[in-house]
Amino acid sequence: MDYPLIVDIFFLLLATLAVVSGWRVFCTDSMVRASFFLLVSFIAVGVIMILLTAEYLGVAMFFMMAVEMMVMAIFMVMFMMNPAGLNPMMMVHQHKFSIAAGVAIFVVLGGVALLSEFPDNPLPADLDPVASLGNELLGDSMLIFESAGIVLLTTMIGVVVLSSHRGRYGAAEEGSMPPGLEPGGDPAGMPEEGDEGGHHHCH
Amino acid sequence: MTLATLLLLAAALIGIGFYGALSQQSFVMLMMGLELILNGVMLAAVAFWALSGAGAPEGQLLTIVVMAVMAIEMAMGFALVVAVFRTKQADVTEGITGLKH
Amino acid sequence: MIVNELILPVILVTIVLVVGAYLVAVIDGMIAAALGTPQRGGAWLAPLTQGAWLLTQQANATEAPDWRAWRLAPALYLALAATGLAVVPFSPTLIPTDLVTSVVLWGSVEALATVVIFLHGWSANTLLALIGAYRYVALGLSYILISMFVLIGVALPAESLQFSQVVASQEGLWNVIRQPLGLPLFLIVGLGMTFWGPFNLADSRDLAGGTASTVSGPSRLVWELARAAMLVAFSGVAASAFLGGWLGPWLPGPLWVMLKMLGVLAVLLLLGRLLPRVQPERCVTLMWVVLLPLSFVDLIWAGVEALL
Amino acid sequence: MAVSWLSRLAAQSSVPVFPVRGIQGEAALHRLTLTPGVELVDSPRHASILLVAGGVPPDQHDALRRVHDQLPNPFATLWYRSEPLAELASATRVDDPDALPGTLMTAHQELMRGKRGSSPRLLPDEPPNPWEGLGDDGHGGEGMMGGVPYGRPMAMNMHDDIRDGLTLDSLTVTLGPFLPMLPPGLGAKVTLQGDLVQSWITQHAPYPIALESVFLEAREHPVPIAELELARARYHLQRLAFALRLAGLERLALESLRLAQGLSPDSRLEGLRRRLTRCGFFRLTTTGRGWLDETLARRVGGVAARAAGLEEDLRSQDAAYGRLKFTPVVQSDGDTNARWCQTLAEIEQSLQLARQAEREGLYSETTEAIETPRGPWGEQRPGDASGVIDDLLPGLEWDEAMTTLASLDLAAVSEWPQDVTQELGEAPGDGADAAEERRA
Amino acid sequence: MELLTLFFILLIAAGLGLLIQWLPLRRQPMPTYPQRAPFLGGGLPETHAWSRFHVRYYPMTLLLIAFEMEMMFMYPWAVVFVEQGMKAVMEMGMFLAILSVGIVYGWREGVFKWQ
Repeated sequence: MDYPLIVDIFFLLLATLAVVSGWRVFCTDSMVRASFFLLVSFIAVGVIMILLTAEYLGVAMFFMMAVEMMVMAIFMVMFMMNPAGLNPMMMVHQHKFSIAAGVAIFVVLGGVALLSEFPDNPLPADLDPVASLGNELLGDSMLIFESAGIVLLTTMIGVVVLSSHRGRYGAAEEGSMPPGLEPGGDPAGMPEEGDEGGHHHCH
Repeated sequence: MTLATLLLLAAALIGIGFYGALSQQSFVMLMMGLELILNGVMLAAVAFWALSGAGAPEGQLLTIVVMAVMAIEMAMGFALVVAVFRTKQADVTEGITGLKH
Repeated sequence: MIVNELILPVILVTIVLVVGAYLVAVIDGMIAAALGTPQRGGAWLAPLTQGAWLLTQQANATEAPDWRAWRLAPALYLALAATGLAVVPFSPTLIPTDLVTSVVLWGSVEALATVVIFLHGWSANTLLALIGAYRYVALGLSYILISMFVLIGVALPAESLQFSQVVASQEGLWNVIRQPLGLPLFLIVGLGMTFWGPFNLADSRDLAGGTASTVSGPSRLVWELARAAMLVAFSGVAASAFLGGWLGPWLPGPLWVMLKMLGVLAVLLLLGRLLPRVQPERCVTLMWVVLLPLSFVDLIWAGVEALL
Repeated sequence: MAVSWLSRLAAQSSVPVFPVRGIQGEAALHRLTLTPGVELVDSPRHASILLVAGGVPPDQHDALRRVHDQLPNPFATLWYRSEPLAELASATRVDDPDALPGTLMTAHQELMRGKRGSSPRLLPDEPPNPWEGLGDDGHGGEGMMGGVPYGRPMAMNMHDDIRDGLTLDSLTVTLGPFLPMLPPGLGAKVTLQGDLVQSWITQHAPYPIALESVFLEAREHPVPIAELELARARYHLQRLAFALRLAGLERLALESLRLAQGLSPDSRLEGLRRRLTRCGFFRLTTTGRGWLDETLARRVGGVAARAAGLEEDLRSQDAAYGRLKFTPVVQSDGDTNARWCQTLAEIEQSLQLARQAEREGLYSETTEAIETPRGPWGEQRPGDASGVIDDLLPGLEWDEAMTTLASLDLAAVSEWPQDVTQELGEAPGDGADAAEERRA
Repeated sequence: MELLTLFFILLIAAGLGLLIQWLPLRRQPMPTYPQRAPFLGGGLPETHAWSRFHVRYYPMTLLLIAFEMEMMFMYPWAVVFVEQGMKAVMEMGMFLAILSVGIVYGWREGVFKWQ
């Protein structure tokens, strides 16, 4: 399938952007910058997807990754020493080996990409990618769709159990307290369970 | 923009991702590497779908599934980091390996 | 062809963005005056003099800011507002960016806005701005789901994720009547996106201006401009998703869109002046426990209505 | 050319003023809030004029210098009933409240037109700590967390977290005494983890507040109860206005101030109260946090005590109030919400007492013990109670802490009365204001 | 074509935003250190504000990622909703049920509270 020249130019720019920002992720000191460099890399790939007429996936990539990288940034800052990179630092191990492994993988995969013959079957012109995806989700791949829902529910519960210290079954060593305190009982301002809407107004 | 160049870009992203995943000491940075690998995988899947698979819907589906894997990996990963940090006050990969024993 | 598809839309979006942002300031000033804020000079001149003052003021710095991110954040917020406005169809033919998935693109603008606002507060490296940034993220990550449900609701009868189709599907009856819960929920999203009025968690008074507390001069001008521009973009999207966009008798399509945008803007600005700031923790609970289930109801309503 | 055109336009903008609230400067600021063309801003970066309203004790001059230097160029300073800093001896000083808005506007215009130079920087241009070129990386120290990059040390985890088990970095800062959301003069050393207050150590008590002279006269001889009660209502309305402004309810804050300004026995609070309830102030903004137990509530006294259920009001000892069938209103919860409910109830009660007392021409009878709006004045004046917040604020989120602080009245009562001329003088902008409104 | 339009619009808006900031700043000297100090009402910070910031709502963000993923499936579903009829309605029921269970569970565990 042939693309007009302008598409090729944009592809080249975006590819450079994706690779450079992907690489910058691992050589910037600021964790926030690192997360958002990764976001830029994702956005560049998303635009390439749109150029490939995968309009839904490309745009979905934006919002998925914007949210994920926002969360990523939050957690990076939370758990990394020196999160803003005020002091220069290098937190790597097996550096040489990793570089070699990275290059090797690139060479192997790149070689496969260049050398092997793939069938040339471009998209049918009348295909509506979004509708075709929707029909697939409700048709043949219903099972994947359904199981994804269940898996995600499990994830939600797992995430809550793991991360929230206020679970019903035991809690972290410090700062934990059983739910259901009497309202207004704690001057330290510990959150109370179920104090929604139960507020006193004056009339 | 041909299939070969697209796959080359995907390979580059995967390569960088592998470098990151192997070299970073911190667990959260390691996850960045994984994300970058999956980024490359998604690009390759879409490229195949658009240029080689004649628009078979499975191509798009594969991308969505990869994205879902990514989201689950991230959510569970961070939840684990929180849990580990709570007990050990540490965030590096060694901390996680300690948890297994 | 180039003129019709490229130059005209670009000029249109730029003008609507700038004039719209100015009108936001004017309308807000008028509403404030009507509600009793003492004002000197006309509401029409006030935004211009304020802008001129900001341009002459020195731009502040902090001890060790993330310079690039700090200067980039307001510009990117403005760019996001422009993207948001670009998906608004002004008439069946005059659509700056008629992407097949423009509804999803607007969703991404919302998600990216959170990133940019966070960046604005984070990169200043001062306490109050930092608290504002983090507090905003709590809000930003809460409203996004509501917005998605509400917009999927309008996509159901249109059988498309394209705003032009969404508008076309309202030929018989506007979505604001067909899905009565949709617009109120969406307006809340709009207030959240621009941290306006009750959802001003980022730049609030109790943080001495929050993310904007350390910026001054031209940077602050761009930030406030972008905020107003985002309100304009939002009102454009609300007008096409719920108020039938270009549809309407007598007047030409683009004029109808702009009138409806003005209406949405006036409502938003009035709400912003009438409601108190919501306490952050309560805000998150409100979003997830009250408004999100309401948006489920909206979606079910829209689904049943679309099938009947 | 273009620049001069720009500055001419800028000169016409409303005057952005950052107020430093000194001793007894509040009254002037209340009037400025109602003056058209003056905008009181929250951050010095958003201002072109630094207005020091009221005196600043010498030990806080350093803090004042720091705030002074944080305004971006060009800016001017204006001293209202306050002695300018020694370095700024030539700075403009105003003592007449009526001249204040005009002087502010002239200063802003002159500044924009270039007729007045920017105020000089007072502090030396030096980083907080020397750092450049020191240490391994030239960042002032060794290791990842060491040193003073850009002149300041890095944040570390110093305190265990008080809510969940994650101990992350805590930030320790000194706040105030001129932070706009704190009571004037309150300074504290605060440790935060995230947006949660971990510890709060009050370092400077808030400035003593000056009551209206009628309260001081009531200590000496009987005064008309109507006057006393109106002054009380006015005091509470002004406090309410501050909290409403903090909550982003500019409109109701102004309404409250206007009500205070034109207060008479015939004034009614119902409209304001209805609007407050309808807009959700009690549901969305104030919280059930900031709870005072009996001992703490007694230490604060006044509204806070009665909001916590203590039926303590010296007015019930006065026979004249007895004739008005006065019984104190109380709430039971003692939290932020209850304090505002109590404040509203007391304003209403005061207005009602004022109406009755005016009709019957009653004078207060007891002079040994009077109830000031701040609290009971028996043997001694209500004293500073800011120590209470050291126990109260830890564990609260920043917004909750600020809302709680606004609901508490902690300052001591000054021995001097408020300046009378200032309070009774006509607001300069009132007539012009209405005309402007009509035009807009 | 619409992408090109979008690109130009983006370019103009971002360029405008940067230009307004950059033009007046060219000649401006760096503000003094005291001016650059964080505003704390005359107080001073002991350290940089950048730190391991204790985010109090982190379980909510993780819950959101899972939710967001579900939304990913919802968009294509919306396009074929009318076409598929009852099947799509059942799908919607399942989705909303899962999400509601997630919300209710999260609420019970206090996920939406500041930790």
